[in-house]
Amino acid sequence: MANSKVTSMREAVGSLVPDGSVISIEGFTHLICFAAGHELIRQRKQDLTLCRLTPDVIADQLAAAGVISGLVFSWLGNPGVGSLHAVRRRIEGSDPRPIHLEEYSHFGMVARYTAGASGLPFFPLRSYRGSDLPGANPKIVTINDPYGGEPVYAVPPLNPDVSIVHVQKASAGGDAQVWGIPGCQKESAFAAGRVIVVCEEVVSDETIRSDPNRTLIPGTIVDAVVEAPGGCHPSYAQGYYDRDNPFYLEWDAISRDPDLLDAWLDEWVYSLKDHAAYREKLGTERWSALSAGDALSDPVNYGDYS
Amino acid sequence: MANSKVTSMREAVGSLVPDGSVISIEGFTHLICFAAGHELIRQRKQDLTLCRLTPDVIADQLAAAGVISGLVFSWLGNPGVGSLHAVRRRIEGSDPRPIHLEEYSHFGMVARYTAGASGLPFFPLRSYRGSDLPGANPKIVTINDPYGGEPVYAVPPLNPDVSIVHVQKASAGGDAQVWGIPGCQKESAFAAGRVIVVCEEVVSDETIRSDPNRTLIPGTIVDAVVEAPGGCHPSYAQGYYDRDNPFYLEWDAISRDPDLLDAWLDEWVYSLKDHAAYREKLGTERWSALSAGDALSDPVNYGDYS
Amino acid sequence: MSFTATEMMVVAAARQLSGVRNCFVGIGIPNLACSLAKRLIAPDLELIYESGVVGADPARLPLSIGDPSLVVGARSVTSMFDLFSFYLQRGLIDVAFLGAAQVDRNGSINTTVLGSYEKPAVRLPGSGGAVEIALNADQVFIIVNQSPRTFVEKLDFVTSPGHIGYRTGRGNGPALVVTQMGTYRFVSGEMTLTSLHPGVTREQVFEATGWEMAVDEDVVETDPPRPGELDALRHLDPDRVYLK
Amino acid sequence: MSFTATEMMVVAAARQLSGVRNCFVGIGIPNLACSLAKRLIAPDLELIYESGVVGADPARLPLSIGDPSLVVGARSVTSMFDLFSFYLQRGLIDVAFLGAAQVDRNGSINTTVLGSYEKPAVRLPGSGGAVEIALNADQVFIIVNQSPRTFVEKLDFVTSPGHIGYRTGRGNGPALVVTQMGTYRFVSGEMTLTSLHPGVTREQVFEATGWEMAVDEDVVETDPPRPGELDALRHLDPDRVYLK
Repeated sequence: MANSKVTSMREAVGSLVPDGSVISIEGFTHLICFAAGHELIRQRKQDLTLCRLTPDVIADQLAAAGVISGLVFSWLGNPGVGSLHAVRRRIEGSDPRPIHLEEYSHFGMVARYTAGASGLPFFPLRSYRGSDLPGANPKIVTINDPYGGEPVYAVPPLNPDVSIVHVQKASAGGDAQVWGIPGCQKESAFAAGRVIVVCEEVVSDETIRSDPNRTLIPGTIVDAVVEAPGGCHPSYAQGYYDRDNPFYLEWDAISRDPDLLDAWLDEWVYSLKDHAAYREKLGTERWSALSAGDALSDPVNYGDYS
Repeated sequence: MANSKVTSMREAVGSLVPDGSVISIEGFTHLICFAAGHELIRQRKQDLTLCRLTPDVIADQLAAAGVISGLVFSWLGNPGVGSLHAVRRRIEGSDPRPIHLEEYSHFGMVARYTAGASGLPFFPLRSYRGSDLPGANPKIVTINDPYGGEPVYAVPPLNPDVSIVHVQKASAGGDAQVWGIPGCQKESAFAAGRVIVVCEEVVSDETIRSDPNRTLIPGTIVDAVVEAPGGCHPSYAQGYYDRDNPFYLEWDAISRDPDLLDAWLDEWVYSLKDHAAYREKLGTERWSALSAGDALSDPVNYGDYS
Repeated sequence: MSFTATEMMVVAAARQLSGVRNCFVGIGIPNLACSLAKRLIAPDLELIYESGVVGADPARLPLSIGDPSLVVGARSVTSMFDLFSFYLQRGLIDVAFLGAAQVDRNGSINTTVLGSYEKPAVRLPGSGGAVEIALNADQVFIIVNQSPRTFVEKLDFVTSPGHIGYRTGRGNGPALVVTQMGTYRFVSGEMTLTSLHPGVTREQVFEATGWEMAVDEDVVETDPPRPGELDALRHLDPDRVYLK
Repeated sequence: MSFTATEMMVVAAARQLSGVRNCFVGIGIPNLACSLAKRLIAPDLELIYESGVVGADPARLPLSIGDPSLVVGARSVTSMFDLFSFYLQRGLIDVAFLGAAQVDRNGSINTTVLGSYEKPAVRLPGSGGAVEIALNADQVFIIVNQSPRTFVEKLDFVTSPGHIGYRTGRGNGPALVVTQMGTYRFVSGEMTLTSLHPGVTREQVFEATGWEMAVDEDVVETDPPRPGELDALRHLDPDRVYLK
């Protein structure tokens, strides 16, 4: 079928994410591609703008490592725990240097990706009226209802240079299937100029094509496929492993102390050659504590119409 | 789980579709609910407006039976065959009476449902510039880009009183799963004031909940569930039966002659008490010619996180 | 049977969900309140999460709004575009829970910054979905710990508007506030004390409020949690993750 | 090896797909042309249907754009919203095929009515997706049977605009017209004869055109279908459903 796009994370990130790029790494609590985030740090990328609804621990790590100089976002924190201390140091104290913020709401961000993915110059939404957000971000504007109703708000398209999307299964050609929480992985991929698909496992075309409705992103728009099992840790991949909630708690203490954070980056990113080494370093005990049991979907019949 | 909404087609159509209603029966070549169309005819409904991207044989039957007085549509014909002669007689000759047309393009119709399903006062699209369609339909308007780009077009929300949606599997509570071509079944359902789900088979909550990403329409918005196996004939249900292409060819001759058409309605609709009788009358030979073989989707693992 | 202030908050919130169908749930106390109500008084309550999960039936206490246990056995799991478009903007959400770092007398909420936006003393998480929830859910329930720092005369930043008149959304705005001290409703747009939790005095409420709190003439004492409520609640959070 | 005018049309269209990636396919002749090209000269050609099927690989001749055989084994099957938004409007479609009841010298197309819109002599199907396809696909290939009734000086109704200047779409408009008589390209927006099928004369083309057809100075004779092309084509439509 399609020619293989399978490559290493080093090669994909190295060749497709030049310094200064605007990138999106989505995944709403689910399928957050830490493996790509760590490779961006390892390659000491500079001046990236990260588009992401929920910059969480991955953003704290990228901010601390000096990889990102800007955030386009709607919720900033360590979910269920508290703050991103490295990001807050940069915002509140320009420590070690400032970080540029472009702030929306969740639906504002989703609407921006959707406009970008749809070739639309704007996307309308029922939000923002009475909020101080439009005052803080002039890109959030009002738009008249051409049918004479009250005005609504609009946001502009968001078209990242590169979108890095973690999925459960992908073919060598880049057809990507996701189940569980899809977030806005699809919209961020179609909106992007280039797409890197990172998957838990590369599967055959036959597996993908046995259930074409499950394909969230077609290889048609994919530039590289990277197999990185466990690549979402400490977030999770539905059916593959659980969210490592203790890690999010541990991160709070690490992130509060710049020295601890630098030491963590040295131990867990810079000194490891790739994500396979990170996975191994985490150890079988931690992974078995995160293992997901089995709950298979009932198959459906597409029929044989040959 | 949810209380059962399962009822008969007679009851669902009788209680939820008063004369004068604006209804949608979608399904793009796939999952066209002829069973509901025939029940509307059998109950001699009056003055309905049918919203449907592709009014095809079902619209010809509803037009000939005098059930519909208007169409909101984007493509009007007998796919792969030619014309809808009963509809054309009403348009070209007001024979036996005129029919009101409100005409869009496919994406214009999809955008109307999407606006209606999203509580938006309009939906923007890149279409219509240079076409005579906006001149023929004043509801298609231009809208300025608030960011200063060139204007695009917009269409208003479409919110049918009732949407009748055929699906493959539904639970008694109305959770509906579809695979194969989804068309705009989801958008038309969320846009509607009331929703009738017609399914090939009622399945257990467990089957639905084993694959929640497959649920196209949640019982949350469903008013009635009708089990009508074979209810899409002569269109098809992916994995259940094939499209009856010979019927579409036969229909051309029937539809050209008002007397033949009336005789067909008598024989296949009025004189049958329900769709089960229609299914039986078609006969095992015809059904076996339409039988779909097996091609099962590979299951996916949602994991056990208890 | 003794109980904590947090347990009282959860129970007080849960009781307000009787008869509610579609509820937009947040993690923590709102999740506990909804789960408790579903078990005791609102079996048809539909738990909907901004992560895209509809009709969740979690087998364990979810620790995030995207917890994998919310997905398994759910009625439907959808994209965020569909959830915010077809559920929230469409007007399907009857009740939505919001938290707050600051809340004012009109139920407007700040979750963005303390201090100025450009140079904040404390950078808070921001809106998330809160602003569209506040404008589109039929009713908003606010769960917040009450103190002079949270109940303020003037917000540092209006993230999600309360009863400040005309809005593009289709919702009716804040309907209820539950704190560790009492419950409040809105009378012509102004937060009004309607019940005091056991052992709490009006004076304590006034001291914990940054403006002159209105008091309903029929203000009552909140019924303390009943044993059945406490048992069910503690069963939902056996490790007392949220029931601190 | 003898061949029909329809076979010549299909082969002439298929040859133009060399190097093309994403093709928006119609049923009938366009489907045959794309399937033929995929087998012979464009193995990476991606067949995309407005029904939402992406990367189809049908095991039989599809008789509708929603044929179930298009779905089985496809790369992706998606909603019409996603297809028109994320593929067509996004600008992913390299070539799209359109048919026509009437076409004019600029490649504008009428598929709506013959006669007036309000009181048509003949009501045609209408746009379907044609108007957005015409405006958003990078190139449009028009397949039509040529006669004075179809090649007209003035359309009764402009359903899908051709080269009439500025458009909201991102496409470049009609690039090619293939009829049973010849193939045409657009020179500064005007349809221009570039090749005559075997046995067809310029005079016959002029008689079959409702305006004064421009002729390319390098007009050639179309290469007749090669045996390999005809064998593959007839294998695709063994019952000659479309190869009448």
